[in-house]
Amino acid sequence: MQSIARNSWISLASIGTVSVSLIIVGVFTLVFLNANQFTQGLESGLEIRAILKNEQSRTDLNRINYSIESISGVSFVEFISKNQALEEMKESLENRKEILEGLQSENPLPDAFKVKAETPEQIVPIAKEIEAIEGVEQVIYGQSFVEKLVAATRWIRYAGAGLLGILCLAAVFLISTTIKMSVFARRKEIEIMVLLGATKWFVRFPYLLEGMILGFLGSLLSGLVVGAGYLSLVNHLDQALPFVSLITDKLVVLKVLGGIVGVGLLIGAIGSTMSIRKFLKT
Amino acid sequence: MQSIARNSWISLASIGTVSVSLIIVGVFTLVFLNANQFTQGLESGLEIRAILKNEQSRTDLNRINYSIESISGVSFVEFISKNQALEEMKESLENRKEILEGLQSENPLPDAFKVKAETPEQIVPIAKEIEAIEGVEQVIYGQSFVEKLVAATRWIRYAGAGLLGILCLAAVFLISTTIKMSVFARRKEIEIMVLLGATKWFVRFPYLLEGMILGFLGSLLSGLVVGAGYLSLVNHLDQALPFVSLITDKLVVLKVLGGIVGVGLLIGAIGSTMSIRKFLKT
Amino acid sequence: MINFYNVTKLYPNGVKALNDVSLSICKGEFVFLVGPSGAGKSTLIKIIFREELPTRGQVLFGGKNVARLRPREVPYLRRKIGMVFQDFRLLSQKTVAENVAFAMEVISASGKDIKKRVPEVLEQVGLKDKLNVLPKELSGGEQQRVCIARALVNSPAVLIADEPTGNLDPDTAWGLMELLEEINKAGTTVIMSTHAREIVDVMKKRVVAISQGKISRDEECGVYCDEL
Amino acid sequence: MINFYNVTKLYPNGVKALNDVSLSICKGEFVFLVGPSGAGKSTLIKIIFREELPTRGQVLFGGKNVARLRPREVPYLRRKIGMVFQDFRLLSQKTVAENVAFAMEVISASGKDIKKRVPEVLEQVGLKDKLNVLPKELSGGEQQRVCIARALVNSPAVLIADEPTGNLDPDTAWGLMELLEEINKAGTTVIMSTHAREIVDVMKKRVVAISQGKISRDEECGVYCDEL
Ligand SMILES: Nc1ncnc2c1ncn2[C@@H]1O[C@H](COP(=O)(O)OP(=O)(O)OP(=O)(O)O)[C@@H](O)[C@H]1O
Ligand SMILES: Nc1ncnc2c1ncn2[C@@H]1O[C@H](COP(=O)(O)OP(=O)(O)OP(=O)(O)O)[C@@H](O)[C@H]1O
Ligand SMILES: [Mg+2]
Ligand SMILES: [Mg+2]
Repeated sequence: MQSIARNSWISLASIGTVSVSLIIVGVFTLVFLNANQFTQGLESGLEIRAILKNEQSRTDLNRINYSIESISGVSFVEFISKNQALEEMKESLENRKEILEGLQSENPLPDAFKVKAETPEQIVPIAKEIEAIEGVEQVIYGQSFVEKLVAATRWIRYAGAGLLGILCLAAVFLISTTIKMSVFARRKEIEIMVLLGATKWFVRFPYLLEGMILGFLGSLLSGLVVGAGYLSLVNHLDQALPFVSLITDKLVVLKVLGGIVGVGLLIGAIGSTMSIRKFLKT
Repeated sequence: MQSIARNSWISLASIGTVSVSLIIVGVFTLVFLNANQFTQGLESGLEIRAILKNEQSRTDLNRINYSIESISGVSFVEFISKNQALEEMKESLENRKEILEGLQSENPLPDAFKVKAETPEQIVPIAKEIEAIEGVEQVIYGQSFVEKLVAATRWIRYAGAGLLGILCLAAVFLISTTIKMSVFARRKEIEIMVLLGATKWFVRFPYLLEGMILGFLGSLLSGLVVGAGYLSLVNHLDQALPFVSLITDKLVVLKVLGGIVGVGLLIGAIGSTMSIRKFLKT
Repeated sequence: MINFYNVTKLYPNGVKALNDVSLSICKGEFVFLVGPSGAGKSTLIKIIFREELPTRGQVLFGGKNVARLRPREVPYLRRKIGMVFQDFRLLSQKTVAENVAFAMEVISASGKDIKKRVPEVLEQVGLKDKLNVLPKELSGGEQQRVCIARALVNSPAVLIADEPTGNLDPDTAWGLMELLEEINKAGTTVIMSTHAREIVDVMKKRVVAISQGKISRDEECGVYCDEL
Repeated sequence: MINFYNVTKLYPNGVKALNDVSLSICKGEFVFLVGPSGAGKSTLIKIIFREELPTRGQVLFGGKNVARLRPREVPYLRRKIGMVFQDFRLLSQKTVAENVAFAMEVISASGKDIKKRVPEVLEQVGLKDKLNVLPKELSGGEQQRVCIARALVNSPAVLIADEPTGNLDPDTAWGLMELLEEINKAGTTVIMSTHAREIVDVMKKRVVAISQGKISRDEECGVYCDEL
């Protein structure tokens, strides 16, 4: 603690580096989690529509429903009658409803089942299986769109995770460099300790403690900045863009912040231990 | 140069910090530019549709066309006949074309003008003005969607620019801290120079040069990493997700890389000059 | 207690600082190490202290081969030796009292002992009013005396001083010599390298003269002398 | 050439290192500064060199008030003085030759002059075979001699040496004294603080004795003496 006070400039610089690096990591983690949630939201909206042959009996409908439900990977099945389908279409056309007015009396739309898959990757095989069921005329699932979306979200996730990994490495590098430099600036001190007969552990301990304290303070600072910033962002966005749903689960945010502090402590401890090592060789 | 070689460890650490920081900034700049291009793409797709009253004469159409064109902020006007409208609708309904088959003979769709605005913010006022033109029955522009999109893209842009600003500050902080530390580790050297009768400029010059060289090497490294990484990403994505259009304009990428190198040089020069100052006080 | 058998020290840059040196120092002896600048005095001292390793030959300290000590035994060797470094090696961030106390903390002395012993030993070297001052605020001679106090504070079995009077005026130097003689009488082995002809000549102790890495003279009750 | 008028130096921590000192040193003089450890010798020297500023009183160097120099004039004051620091202050990253050359580079000497002069002056202090060695690979006395060479290399108008023989054996020390006397004869003012009684007594030069921050004695052709 004394040494932190006496080397105040270096200590402040180390704390600053730790917090700046971890702020970057923290912000990006939250961006990444939100992007992930967003793409999941998109994906879970994907659905398969099994259009049925005209005029089926109740038993047939039940049989088809059961067949679909028993396909592995199917998470949701719902029957949509031709009337429901018309309503839905009206809604989706919104301002061009007038087109459909002529259809009111004689509904050309077929009955159908709405099916959802557990994961977007399963949509294509499920669609194939449904097509084979008797009584199903056609399966619609926006083939090209699903494929694009699945590919795109997978890319976003991989690229995001990759970027996050690189950022974490960068943070570790920056922090450990700073700690190394701060140890380097005091290499004389370490040499003298060793010459006075200090055991390695005795020399290492204060630096370890210092590294941990610096790491802790720096990561705490960054945790506070990221946490406060994110919560205020969530509030603002709630008013400005009520339809965008950010992750507001306090637990997730807390986990991220906790992770940041933990990482800070760990890097501080490991960084200082590693940096002293080379000055400890006798 | 000699001093860079002798202090190789510190110099490597400084170069590393410069490049890591600038890689983060560079990657994020490219992400931001792409997000920006993407939202612009979305926005430029926004259009207003002015639906006309039935059966208008050529002169009327010309008059309406002229009136719309003369509204300030309008960037594009196109006449869409009822037949074109039907074709368009068929395309957009894709898999549900059968619904429209009955309409072929007697097209219920009206004639319309497709109008685009220069900026998405102008859509609402333009729509109001078009509504007042004689012969226009209704103006459709997906009110709620436009508003949402405008708000969302504005947010993304502001948040992105803010984040980029913070990242740049962070990079400046990290780099200048590293340079400060590397100067600090050699404060004895500076003191001795001053005592030997070196002028301030004489003391400052090698550090300035060193700072610039370190900044240059570090930023060059980061420029190469970011540039190579981005180009390979563009290639991969071109194959994996041909429909996603990343910025591939070599000039833009080069500008970003040039900017990175420039920033590195500048921070290196300023950082080292500033750091020496306090050891130069006589 | 300390035995050199045919010790040669070759520094990595090719300088042969010690050349086939054999020497034996018994417990309780008082030995002056003399010789021209660059003769190898500090190198000999550094080898005892295991700051440098001998290139050839063996060095025994209390019967143990210094070069063969395991890394974790080294601190315990050093704790038996009080060392006055030629270049002081004070911790610039710690005050005088803290610098001296630090040598005691390192060997896990109790806080009470430290509080009592530190002012005591600083008074012995004449620095009782400089306890809370940083090394850079001291004169050269004062820094040297802090270094001496630090070497004495743990009452080591062997005291090795590398030119401890280089920055001291004759009065203070003689005061120090009295102190060392006292300590030596109490049983501590004292090894001191020096250029102070007057002191060596008056003290009448064993003198080991080194010249160009070789022992050129080893006399009980000797004098500094330069081919006189 | 150098004049002190009622100079008092109070360090920030309250130590009064110089107390109302008046002193005048003429061009071409050879002055020994003697006095016990902590008397204020180094402080006096640092004030001439403008490493420290006087708290009260005036210091003139060649007629100019040292304390009133503008920051950019300070380097030119220092270039007139060759300084041997008590704590050496060598650049640890540069070799011996580079350390000495550096003092010439600082005053923008030509590369040719540097190449010629550096080995010359290092030979004068007896280090001609240590040109390309780093300071930490030198013995204490060798480091001190590098520092002396660096002070001499620019043939300054004034040479100030703060205990330049502290780590030297008597032979080498006498060699250095001969060198200084030679330089002094050639017109250089020499100021040397020292504890070497023998040297002061034999050289028969002006002796300024300082004790507790005050000048206690100032004699032409004096001796070291301690209340003898
Ligand atoms: N770390 C080192 N690396 C290479 N050479 C060294 C090293 N330390 C000392 N030397 C060389 O070894 C020789 C003996 O040095 P040492 O320090 O033992 O001399 P010394 O007798 O203590 O001299 P002094 O009285 O000047 O202190 C010298 O020539 C010196 O240059
Ligand atoms: N930077 C400083 N801050 C505070 N006090 C100082 C500083 N430098 C020296 N002193 C004190 O001023 C007094 C005179 O110191 P100075 O270095 O001038 O002594 P000196 O005559 O050179 O002694 P020595 O022969 O031991 O080198 C001493 O008491 C010292 O503790
Ligand atoms: Mg030595
Ligand atoms: Mg002094």
